[in-house]
Amino acid sequence: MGSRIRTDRGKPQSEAPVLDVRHYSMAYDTEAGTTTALDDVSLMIWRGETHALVGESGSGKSTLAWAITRYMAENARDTGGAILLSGEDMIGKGRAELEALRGRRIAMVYQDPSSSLNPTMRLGEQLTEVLIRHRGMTKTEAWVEGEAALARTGIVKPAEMMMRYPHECSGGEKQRVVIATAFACNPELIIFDEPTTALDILTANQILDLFIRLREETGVAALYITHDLGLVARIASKVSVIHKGKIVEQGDLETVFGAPEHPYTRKLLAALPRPEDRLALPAPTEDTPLFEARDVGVQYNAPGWLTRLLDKSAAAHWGARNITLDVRPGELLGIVGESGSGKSTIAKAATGLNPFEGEIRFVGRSFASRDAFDRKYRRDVQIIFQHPDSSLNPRETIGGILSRPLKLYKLCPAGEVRQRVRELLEMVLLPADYASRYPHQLSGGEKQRVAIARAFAAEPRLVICDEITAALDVSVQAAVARLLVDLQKRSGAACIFITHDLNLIRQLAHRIVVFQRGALVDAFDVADAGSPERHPYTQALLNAVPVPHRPEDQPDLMEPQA
Amino acid sequence: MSHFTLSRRHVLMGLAASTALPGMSFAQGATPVSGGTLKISHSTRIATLNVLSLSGPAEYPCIDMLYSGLTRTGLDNQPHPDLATEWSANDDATEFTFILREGVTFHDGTPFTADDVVATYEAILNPDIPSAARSVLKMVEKVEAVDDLTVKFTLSAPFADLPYSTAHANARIVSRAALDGDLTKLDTTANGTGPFKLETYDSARMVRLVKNENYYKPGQPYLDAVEMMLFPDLAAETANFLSGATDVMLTVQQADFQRISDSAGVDAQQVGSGRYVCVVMRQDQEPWNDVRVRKAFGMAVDRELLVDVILEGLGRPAYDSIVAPELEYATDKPVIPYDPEAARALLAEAGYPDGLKVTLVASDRPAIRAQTAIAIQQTAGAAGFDVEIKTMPHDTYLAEEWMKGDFYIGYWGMQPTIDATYNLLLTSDASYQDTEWKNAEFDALVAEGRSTVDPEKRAEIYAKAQALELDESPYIVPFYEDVLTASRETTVDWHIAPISRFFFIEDVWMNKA
Amino acid sequence: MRKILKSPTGIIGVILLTIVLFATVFGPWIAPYDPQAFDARARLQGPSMAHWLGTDQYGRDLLSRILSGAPSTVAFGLGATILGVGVGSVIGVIAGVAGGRTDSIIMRILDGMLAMPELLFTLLIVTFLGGGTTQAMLAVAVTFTPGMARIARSAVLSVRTREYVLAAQARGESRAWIVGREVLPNALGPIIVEATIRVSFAIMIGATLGFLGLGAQPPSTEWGLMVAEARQFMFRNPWCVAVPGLAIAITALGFNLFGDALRDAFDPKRGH
Amino acid sequence: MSLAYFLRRLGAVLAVLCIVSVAVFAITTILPGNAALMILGENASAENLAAMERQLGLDQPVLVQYLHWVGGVLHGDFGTSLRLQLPVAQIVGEAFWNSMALAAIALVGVTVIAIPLGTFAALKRGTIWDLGIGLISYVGTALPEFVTATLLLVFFADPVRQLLPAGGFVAPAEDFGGFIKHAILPSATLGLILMAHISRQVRSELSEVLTSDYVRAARLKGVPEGRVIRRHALPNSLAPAVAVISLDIGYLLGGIIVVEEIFAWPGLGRLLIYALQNRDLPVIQAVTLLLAVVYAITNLIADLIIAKLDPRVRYA
Repeated sequence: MGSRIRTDRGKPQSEAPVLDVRHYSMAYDTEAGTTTALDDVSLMIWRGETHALVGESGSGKSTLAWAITRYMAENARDTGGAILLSGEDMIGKGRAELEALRGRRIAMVYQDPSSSLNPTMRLGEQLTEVLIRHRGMTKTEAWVEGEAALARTGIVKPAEMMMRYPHECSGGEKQRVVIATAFACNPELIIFDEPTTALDILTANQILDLFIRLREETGVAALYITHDLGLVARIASKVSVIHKGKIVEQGDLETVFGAPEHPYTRKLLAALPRPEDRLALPAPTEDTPLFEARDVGVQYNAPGWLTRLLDKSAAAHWGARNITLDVRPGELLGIVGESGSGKSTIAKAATGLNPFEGEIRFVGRSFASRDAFDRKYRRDVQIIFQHPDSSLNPRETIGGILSRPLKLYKLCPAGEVRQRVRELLEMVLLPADYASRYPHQLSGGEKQRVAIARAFAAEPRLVICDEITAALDVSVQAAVARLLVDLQKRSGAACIFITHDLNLIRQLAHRIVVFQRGALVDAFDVADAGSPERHPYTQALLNAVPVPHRPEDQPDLMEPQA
Repeated sequence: MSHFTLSRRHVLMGLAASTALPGMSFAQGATPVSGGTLKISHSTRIATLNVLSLSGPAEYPCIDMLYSGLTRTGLDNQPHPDLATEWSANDDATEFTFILREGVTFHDGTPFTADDVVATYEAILNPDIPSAARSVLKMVEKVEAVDDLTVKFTLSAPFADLPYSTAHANARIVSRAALDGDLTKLDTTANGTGPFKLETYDSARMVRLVKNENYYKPGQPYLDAVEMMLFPDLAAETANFLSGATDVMLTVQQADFQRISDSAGVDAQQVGSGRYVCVVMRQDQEPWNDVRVRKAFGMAVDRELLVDVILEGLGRPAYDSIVAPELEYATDKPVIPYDPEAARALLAEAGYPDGLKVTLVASDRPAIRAQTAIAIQQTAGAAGFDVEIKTMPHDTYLAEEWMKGDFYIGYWGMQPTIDATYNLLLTSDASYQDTEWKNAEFDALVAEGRSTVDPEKRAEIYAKAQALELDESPYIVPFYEDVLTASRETTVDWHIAPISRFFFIEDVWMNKA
Repeated sequence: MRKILKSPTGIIGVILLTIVLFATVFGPWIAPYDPQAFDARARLQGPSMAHWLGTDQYGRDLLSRILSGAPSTVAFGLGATILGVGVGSVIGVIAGVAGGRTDSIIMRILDGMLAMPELLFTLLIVTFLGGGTTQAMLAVAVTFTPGMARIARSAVLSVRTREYVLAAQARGESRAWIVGREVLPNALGPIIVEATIRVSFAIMIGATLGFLGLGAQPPSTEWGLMVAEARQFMFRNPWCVAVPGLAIAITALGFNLFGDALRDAFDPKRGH
Repeated sequence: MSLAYFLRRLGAVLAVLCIVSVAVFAITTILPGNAALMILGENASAENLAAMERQLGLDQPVLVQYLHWVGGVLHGDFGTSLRLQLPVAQIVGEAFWNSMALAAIALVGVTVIAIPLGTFAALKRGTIWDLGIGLISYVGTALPEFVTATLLLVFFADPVRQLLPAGGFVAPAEDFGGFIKHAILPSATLGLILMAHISRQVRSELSEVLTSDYVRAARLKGVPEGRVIRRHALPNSLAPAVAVISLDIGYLLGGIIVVEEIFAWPGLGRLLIYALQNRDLPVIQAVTLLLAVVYAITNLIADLIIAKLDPRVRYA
């Protein structure tokens, strides 16, 4: 199971904290008046310690990071308290002081290395910049030191990497450069703002390892911002849970996770997907497949004739190739894989959104191309997308959106459409009066429920869910997953659930298939996930994701596992 | 030699009598100084130097400098000796003999002889070669060189005004060599006998001419060079002139005349001319076939207002005759007052009691055409003429309206004689018969006038013809436009002939002292 | 609308447009004089009580001429834009929706048309059509077409990959329904914004054609033509060129500011 | 930039030129009137007209005229101007350099002023400075060239004050000072719209870049603000600005037509109007094609510059 490496526990706390946030409050001046963004936040981090700041989107966790670095919006206002960096108050420091301090004493690692690196500058220059600025090196010295710093982050050819532009590197490489830059001047404090969220599972895992190693080597104090509770257990010794600008719970990891006091913390913990909490319905008994893909392949970007003429190597790119899988009635098939592995491609092929080669069979009928999909097939196979914000037509009311499948497939008489829409809304636990609202008046989770309702309105036999929980907050994710299973139970529909969240899929699926670079590499029964016969890639994926433990498992949680 | 006495002896029998003509120096007593470059600004492109066919306002001064003709029209509007030192006609004016000037050479040094004259006139009369002067020389049957310095013209019909025709701006003498060669070379090169030689021809900016050291007038031209500078934008041209960047503004717009003449160091000239705008009415069509309608329209035009507003007072009202008062034998024309009531009454009498709705077409170039149309629309409204104006680009106008339309604005330059004027437009076989007004009596009168030598008889005949024109009102002619030009005071003896195609730049000198 | 009125530029735009549209609708009625009436005694005057904006070379009242020219000037801008935007959008939507070969053929042709500088293109067309207001309007519309088609196409393309459109496709909706109900309503925003800004271009190009003598013809009170006609007199009375010139500028500015504010309102990312 | 991309672009340009040339030829022959009529003007009697048409070759069938022209062009001979009777290459060549000089002065002047102005506005975003620069640039874009030109003339070329020449041209070889003096007003006219447009573009791009993650990251590295703007923000906002400038070349080439006409600048624009008025087909053809080629080439150059400025851009 997931590894947990928390080596920073038990440091002596005699010295002064590196970061000491005392009863800090901050507010934004808006036209509507003053809105409090941070309310009486206190937080201390000692040398060598990693303090996790956990919260959902909009909780104020990033705001706090900006406040510590004093990088604040023009309408932001300190309304009380102090922020001490090694005893020095950050509040009231002038621009020159801050410029001298940032990068040298406080450094930061960001969520998305693609956007935090300047696209038009060589990585070397971006890295050496801090060395020249803060350590007074010459350009040549800085370049040598820069290569060394990159080497320390595990980059194989640092000299070459220095000459590259960001777009010429992978996400993991970029994040290593950012980390090397952050560590370059041996700062007292580094703020990590969700540094692995934008990365693939395996890369994220490597970056975490790197973080832990560098922390050990340098003894830096770290504020680690994340929404991923599973991750926290792996790296931090102290946790602050932030909710609506307030720290609702703070303390040692063991205490907070083991015996959460605040209801919000409990809710967060409870929402964590744990493979052992099976949500899935009993596995179907029927063996005749409902849906079958036989050698299905999807091609992208066929090159033009001129390109082909000039560049013989130019060829189409396979989004997915030779995919064979099946789904039985009532079954939930999980598809996992990293981004670009072809899992969404196949979903789109199955719903006629991508042209495909090979054959798709559905209840005994065979389809050789997407043009063969008829209305019956399309009604029987429904798809739900990832982004709730874009999956509903913004210019249509919720009622209009939900009534569309009813009218299209003539599922109920015109006079009963409104009633049916109410039922659908109630089915996904939304108030019936939402029918007259527009999508932008709904929250993300609510929109996703509407999208689910729309899919089930067609009374389908197979629902394809393409990362439908990825864009949602943890607490909402769980609810949506439960709703899905509930609907599946009620309708008897089978389901293909595409996700990169291994813990979640292990809760939901009966069987799992693993995609890697456009190919299906592994398929197994969910119970066999831990089997040593699994494909190495599957094993790597499973190992990269720590399985969170429930609060009751205190003894287990206390024991570090190598 | 002539066998009869003539008061206008020098027309039929020209002599190189006065070298003072046409230069009537205003800088009395001052001795001309040689040297200097005269910069003349103009606003229309010098698109060609083809002396046979050109017609651009800025092209005329160029050929006037580059070429000489047999005769040349002076400021007095009479033909004067040029390459011909004297000429004479037979009794019935069907044969003319021109004695040529001795020792004249073309710019390239080749001598000028009678053969060049013959070649030139043959070219002018050749229907395969576009030439502007042909219309006034149609009666020439034969041109022959009697000897190297004598040329004889034989005419198919008597024509007393031949020396006027030989003075036509486009009837300049070109060397036989040039005419035998590639005619398109005439567009961009010039080998004339005029006071100046072509140095550079850049139609986009400047045409530069330099002194012809071998010009036949001794000591002339005074100027070392003349630069014809193009300023398509009038404001730019004016500003450059006023700032002293140019010495002469070839043409001054009415709008700027007052301001320019008020400026210090500037001499603005206003030369009364027979240039006019006219309203063309096709008389083979309703409603213009009714003379009452034409007359009514004449009364509906407020000529004083047009002169004031469009010409800024720089012109004279005209009363529906195309014969300018400057021309010999021109009669005084009765004033046609602006009388919308009378016009309305006449219109009613002609069968239009409720007025008349008409569409008046005007080309957009030059602006005076559309301006006249707009002003006429204003004044004619009160007389029951509901005039709608259709302004069109000049190219479209030339192709579709000119000589074809039934109601449009024409614009003509001054001709040297009544005969030329009438033969251009009004006789039945006129070159540009655009009204379809055909009157046998009028034709006969013009033909008679042309062959009559006795001036008194001619005056009588032409008076009758003009009376006929007035009776019938084939055109509405609201005004004559003055020729406007300006020079800096340091530029002495800058003149434009009323006909605005003759300039005598060889007389000009720079008083920069 | 409320969003537009939040930015200072938006407010100015709305104020200017209100003035211009007021003049367009009521101009001919509230003009104090006959815009064509000569007054030989009051030529080239500066502003006075009798003539608020002065008079031109024929003593015609400039205010009345500006007011009477407003409808044709604004109609020109709107007409050319609506025509160009309409045709362009249809082409763009067709290209965007059809995709594939149709799309690339259409786009190649449009690229070809766009390879000519705009005014040059307009000039050639208007010369071809023979000058005059209608011809100039058509020419501007034709000039606008390729650019608008591209904008419409890209708007359609950006909407076409939205998940709600994919959802409709997966559902098996007809193409017409998808285009009409899902794509168009959501692609309309950028098209409308662009159209608003283009009105000001159209007005400016129209005035320029009038100025060059290829658009409106005398005695029209089109503003560009007024500048051209009065240019001779600009040193004698600067008002007679400044007034129509500024009228063009104000109108163009109004549409421009309004269009930009509209864009900001449509696109929250660009908002201040 | 891949070869395929380059060839495709080149092919597109050639195709456009073909279409343009056929279109221009067709247009001009459909039009009423021809060069002969325009040359003769009031002397266009039927006889003269026929003679002139024969002389100019206009009596030939249109297709023959076109093929003749194309044949010439393929041999590098653009024919002879119908109106001016000079080789088209010569007329157009001179005009071309004059136009390019004007355009270059305008473009360089504009770039030098507009980019700092836009930068300044972006840095002072939301202040009165920003608003002021914004409004000025809005007004700039709302003034058609002929209005700007006329207003500039009224102010600077007033015959009383005469601060600057009201128009005309002095060859730089003859008098460079005079050349510049004459170029000031026309290039200022051309520049105003461009300046407004480019500074606005720089401002908006830069403001967007300034709120980007990597600028924030640079600031949080302690990079001094000056360097943040110079090294981090500006290069990233320049590529889009160059894209806009390259599109503005289109405006510039169009604007030249009007501005040259007003300021009597002997360039392509004036030549084109003159040729249009006179139905001088070979000249219309040559000028149109040349302007299209210039536009295409500048766009290509702009693409190259963008690719240079932004390493991410790889045209395929």
